Amino acid sequence: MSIYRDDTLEWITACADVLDENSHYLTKLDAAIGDGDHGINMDRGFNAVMLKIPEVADKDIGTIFKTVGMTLISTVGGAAGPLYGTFFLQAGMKSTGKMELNLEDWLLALESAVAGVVMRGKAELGDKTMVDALSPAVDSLKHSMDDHLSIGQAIQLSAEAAKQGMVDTIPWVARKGRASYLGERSAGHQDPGATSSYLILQAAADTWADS
Amino acid sequence: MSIYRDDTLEWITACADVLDENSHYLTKLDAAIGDGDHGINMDRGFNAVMLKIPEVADKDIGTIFKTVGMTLISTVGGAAGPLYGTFFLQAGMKSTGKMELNLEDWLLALESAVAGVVMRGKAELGDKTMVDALSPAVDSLKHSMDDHLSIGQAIQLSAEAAKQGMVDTIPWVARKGRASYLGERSAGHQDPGATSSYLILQAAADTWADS
Amino acid sequence: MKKFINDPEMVVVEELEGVALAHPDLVKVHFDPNYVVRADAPVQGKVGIISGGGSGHEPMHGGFVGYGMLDAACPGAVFTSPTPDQMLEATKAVDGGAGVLHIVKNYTGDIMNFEMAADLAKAEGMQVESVVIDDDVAVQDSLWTAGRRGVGSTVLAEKLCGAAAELGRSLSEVTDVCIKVKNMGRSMGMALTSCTVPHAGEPTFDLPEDEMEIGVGIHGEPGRARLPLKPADEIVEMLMEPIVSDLPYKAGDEVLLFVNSMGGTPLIELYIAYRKAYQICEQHGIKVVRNLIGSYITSLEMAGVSITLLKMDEDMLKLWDHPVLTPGLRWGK
Amino acid sequence: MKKFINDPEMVVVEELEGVALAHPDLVKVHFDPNYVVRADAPVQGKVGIISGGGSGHEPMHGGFVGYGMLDAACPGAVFTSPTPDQMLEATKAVDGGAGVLHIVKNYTGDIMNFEMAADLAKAEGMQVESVVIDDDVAVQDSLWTAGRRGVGSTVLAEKLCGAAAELGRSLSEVTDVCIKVKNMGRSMGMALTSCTVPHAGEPTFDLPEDEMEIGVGIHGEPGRARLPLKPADEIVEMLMEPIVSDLPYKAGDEVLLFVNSMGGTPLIELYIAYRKAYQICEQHGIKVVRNLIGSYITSLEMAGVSITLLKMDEDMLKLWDHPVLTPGLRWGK
Ligand SMILES: Nc1ncnc2c1ncn2[C@@H]1O[C@H](COP(=O)(O)OP(=O)(O)O)[C@@H](O)[C@H]1O
Ligand SMILES: Nc1ncnc2c1ncn2[C@@H]1O[C@H](COP(=O)(O)OP(=O)(O)O)[C@@H](O)[C@H]1O
Ligand SMILES: [Mg+2]
Ligand SMILES: [Mg+2]
Ligand SMILES: [Mg+2]
Ligand SMILES: [Mg+2]
Repeated sequence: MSIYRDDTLEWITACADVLDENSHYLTKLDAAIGDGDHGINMDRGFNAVMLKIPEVADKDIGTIFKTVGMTLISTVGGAAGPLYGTFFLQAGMKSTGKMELNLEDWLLALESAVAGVVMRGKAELGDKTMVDALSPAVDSLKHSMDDHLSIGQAIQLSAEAAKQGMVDTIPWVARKGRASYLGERSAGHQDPGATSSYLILQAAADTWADS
Repeated sequence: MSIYRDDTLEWITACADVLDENSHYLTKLDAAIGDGDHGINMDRGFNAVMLKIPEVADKDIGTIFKTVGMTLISTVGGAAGPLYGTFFLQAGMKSTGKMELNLEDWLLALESAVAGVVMRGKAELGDKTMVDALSPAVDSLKHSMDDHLSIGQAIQLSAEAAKQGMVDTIPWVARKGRASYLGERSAGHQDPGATSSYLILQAAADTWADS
Repeated sequence: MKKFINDPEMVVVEELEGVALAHPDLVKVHFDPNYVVRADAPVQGKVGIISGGGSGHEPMHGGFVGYGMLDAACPGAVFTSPTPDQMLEATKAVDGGAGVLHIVKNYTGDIMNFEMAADLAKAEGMQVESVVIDDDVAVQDSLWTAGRRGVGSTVLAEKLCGAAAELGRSLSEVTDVCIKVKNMGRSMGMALTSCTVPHAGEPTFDLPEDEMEIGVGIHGEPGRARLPLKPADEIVEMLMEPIVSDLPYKAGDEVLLFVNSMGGTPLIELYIAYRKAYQICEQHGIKVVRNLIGSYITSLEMAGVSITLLKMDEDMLKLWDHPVLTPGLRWGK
Repeated sequence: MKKFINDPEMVVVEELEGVALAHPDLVKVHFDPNYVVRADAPVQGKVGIISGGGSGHEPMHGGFVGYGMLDAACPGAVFTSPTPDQMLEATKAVDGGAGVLHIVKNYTGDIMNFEMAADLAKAEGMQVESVVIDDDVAVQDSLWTAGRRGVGSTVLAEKLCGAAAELGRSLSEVTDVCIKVKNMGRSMGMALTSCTVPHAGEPTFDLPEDEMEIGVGIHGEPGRARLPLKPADEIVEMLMEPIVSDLPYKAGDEVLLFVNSMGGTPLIELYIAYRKAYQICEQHGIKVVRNLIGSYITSLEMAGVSITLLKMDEDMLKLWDHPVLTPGLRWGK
């Protein structure tokens, strides 16, 4: 089973939808420990992506992901822009020329995407950032590979791992990003970036459930 | 029967008290159709007067009234400062050298005081200003003179006339002072200056009831 | 009431103390009676220019004392015109032998207090002229009322007259400049929120979340009408229409466009207002040749905007461009 | 939400349109990508200076573009750092052959976006230096966190670096000036009210009538502590103590004292704050040799105050006094 080019387009559309629906929620999370714009930022970025996507819809998956990345970089701004931009750029690099991805391809793409986020933002696990949702998702995928699960199952499990990672951020004290200015006062709040990361990975799981 | 020097000092003290008590009320009236400071202005002025009065407490009534007037002029500001300042200055002029006032003296003093206010502010009856309380008080005093009433009675009647004048201002459209900027919207509100004028004259009536 | 103050009673005095500490190179602050005066006053042979009014409109007037603008400013209590002794002392302090101009905003209190001061100064042998600024088109003008309020044009009058005096013009010439501003300037303002007089402790008026006050005064006086809150462009239209049609400003006129914050409205919103006001001028063929954008004549922390148009001629342009060096307005020096 | 705007989506673009209409003599505004650039850019042979950040802090940074300060400013969405393409295009537009300095405020987003832009510009053969300003003592500094926020010192760095560039100094010399400001400046702010991001439509935080937020960030980030509202003098003490003890500033030091409004706090209150801050400096034997008082780095309409101290040396004094001609800061020209 594979993720085909059109599946990735569907996923991007699902991301745009879910971020639009959750824009207010993400913004509220960000208002608590940041500056109250994360939902707005992601929504603006994925709106721009949706306008850009038709231009590359007939290209390979690498081009599609890279276009998403470039668009996010030039429209989101803030911390999330370079991070999610790098995420999709790196995923795109690993998918260059591909018209479909098997589970290993997707693992390599996601691994590279998350490594890009870590390189760009220098956050470690436990810093209360999107990395805390993204990293467990990669680990989960690796295990699923070892366990020979289907893509659909594997991606659902990786989304669940992201969700757990997101929830884990709640009690933590932030050490990166705007929330770190709060010190102890950041504890007790869920990280908005970890939340958007979970939403994006859950959108993949929902879209590719039958892959 | 006469108003003695100490009676005038008592009246000034009563004015200070009543304006202090009604400071908030006057300010609320002024907020509705002006700029919300009339009570504060009058209170500031009469506080200064109370500090100044001891210096002239052994002088004649003219000096006392003139000192009140000068103090109000240099501490009240706004519209009320020059107007009430002139009021007491003019009353003082007519009382120069006097240690007591009979009803005719008081009438002449008040008449001159109110004429001073009219000269300074150029308001006519019905313009919705302090003149609408002050003028009827003078007229009432004149009638009381003709009717040979006691000072106490006459002054009580003149305060009642002032009160009626004050109440009359409610439906009127202001044509002078800050309230005039409101045009039709000034109708339905009692004029703050007419109210302070009534309070001052009522303080005289209360203080001099037995004169 | 949420204010960055100590004691409401002390607001004006403490502010003046701050001004004195901040700008000793430009101004001296005299207490009791209170006035702010140029550090180098009196400037011999120069016409002295004085204004004053209630406090709460900062930087007007104290912030405009210095080279090329005011020689002295007399601050009253918050929103309360100052007393004649302040203007009298200030007049004496700036009289350099060429006479003194009083720039007065048209409020009954300001008029009467300045009038008394001018009478006293004249009695002491000084030459004093007074011009009353009454540019607020929100208020119906009539011989039978107190007339229009003085608002934004006052700032512009202070700048132009200050330059004229600096150029060595005579008292009557400087007075003529002031009269020209009085005649050629029109303003109107609006509020999104009320201000709170420190001493009063509560907002001067209540304005629901979805309403605005059009034609508000700089002391929070109610305006022409209370209306549902509108987008910025529509509000600017509501302010510009009465202004433009009043003088009226006509195609071919050259104007200074002054977009002012009432205190609580930030610069980002002022530029949105400026944009629309400029476009409306363009539609009328009115040419914006100079501008001023910022918090210059405020009403404490009130959120809102006022717009002033001043029709300019060549001399006024020259006076506007003349250097000015005050705490609140500064260029060329 | 009560704002003088049209569509929340259009706030930044319409503001920039207003800036373009208001100051064509000083700046050009480029749209898509958005940046404000000196009308005469690139100035050949001069180091170019660029800053940028989220909108909502006006006049910073767009208001500081012009002679003697910034060559270009990149405004992001409200409170959101701009994107690399803006900085890249602006860098190209101001590069006069002597290299370009990026003055970056220490926020993760600003850092990353500027970093990407600098990488791209260098890849295109341009010489780019970056200095990160992180002067907010409200935030605990540590290698393990994002570090301190960049606030008030940024304005001062832009002024001093702008003058240095104007004087013909090299990129490394101008960079050194910026590093000196970074090292010698400390700030802290507080809020009386929240701001409202136009797009969000509701206040970023709730602050009861009788409380204040000490150490608030310029994006309405919560601060060190939420405390009962205090008189101004006590608040100034709470801000000054961490500032003075951090560098620390010592007896005999000469400083620039910068008292800034967060947007909604009027000038009259700033002078009350200045007065107390000055007195505290005096108590410590610190000499205030220059000052800046006004709304220069704001948080939309937030009411509140921030204070910045910058230790000055002779060269910095000279650079501060150098003429500047921008929409937001102007003297000597
Ligand atoms: N250094 C970092 N590494 C990884 N993620 C980060 C880092 N800094 C911030 N983030 C993520 O970015 C999110 C905030 O994004 P957003 O609100 O859009 O940007 P900003 O903080 O600039 O307003 C945080 O919730 C966090 O998950
Ligand atoms: N021209 C005038 N003649 C007489 N009384 C006046 C005149 N103008 C204003 N007043 C009185 O002054 C009162 C307002 O006083 P106050 O609030 O102290 O001054 P201000 O209007 O300057 O704030 C009004 O209520 C009115 O009675
Ligand atoms: Mg954010
Ligand atoms: Mg009043
Ligand atoms: Mg008043
Ligand atoms: Mg942000």
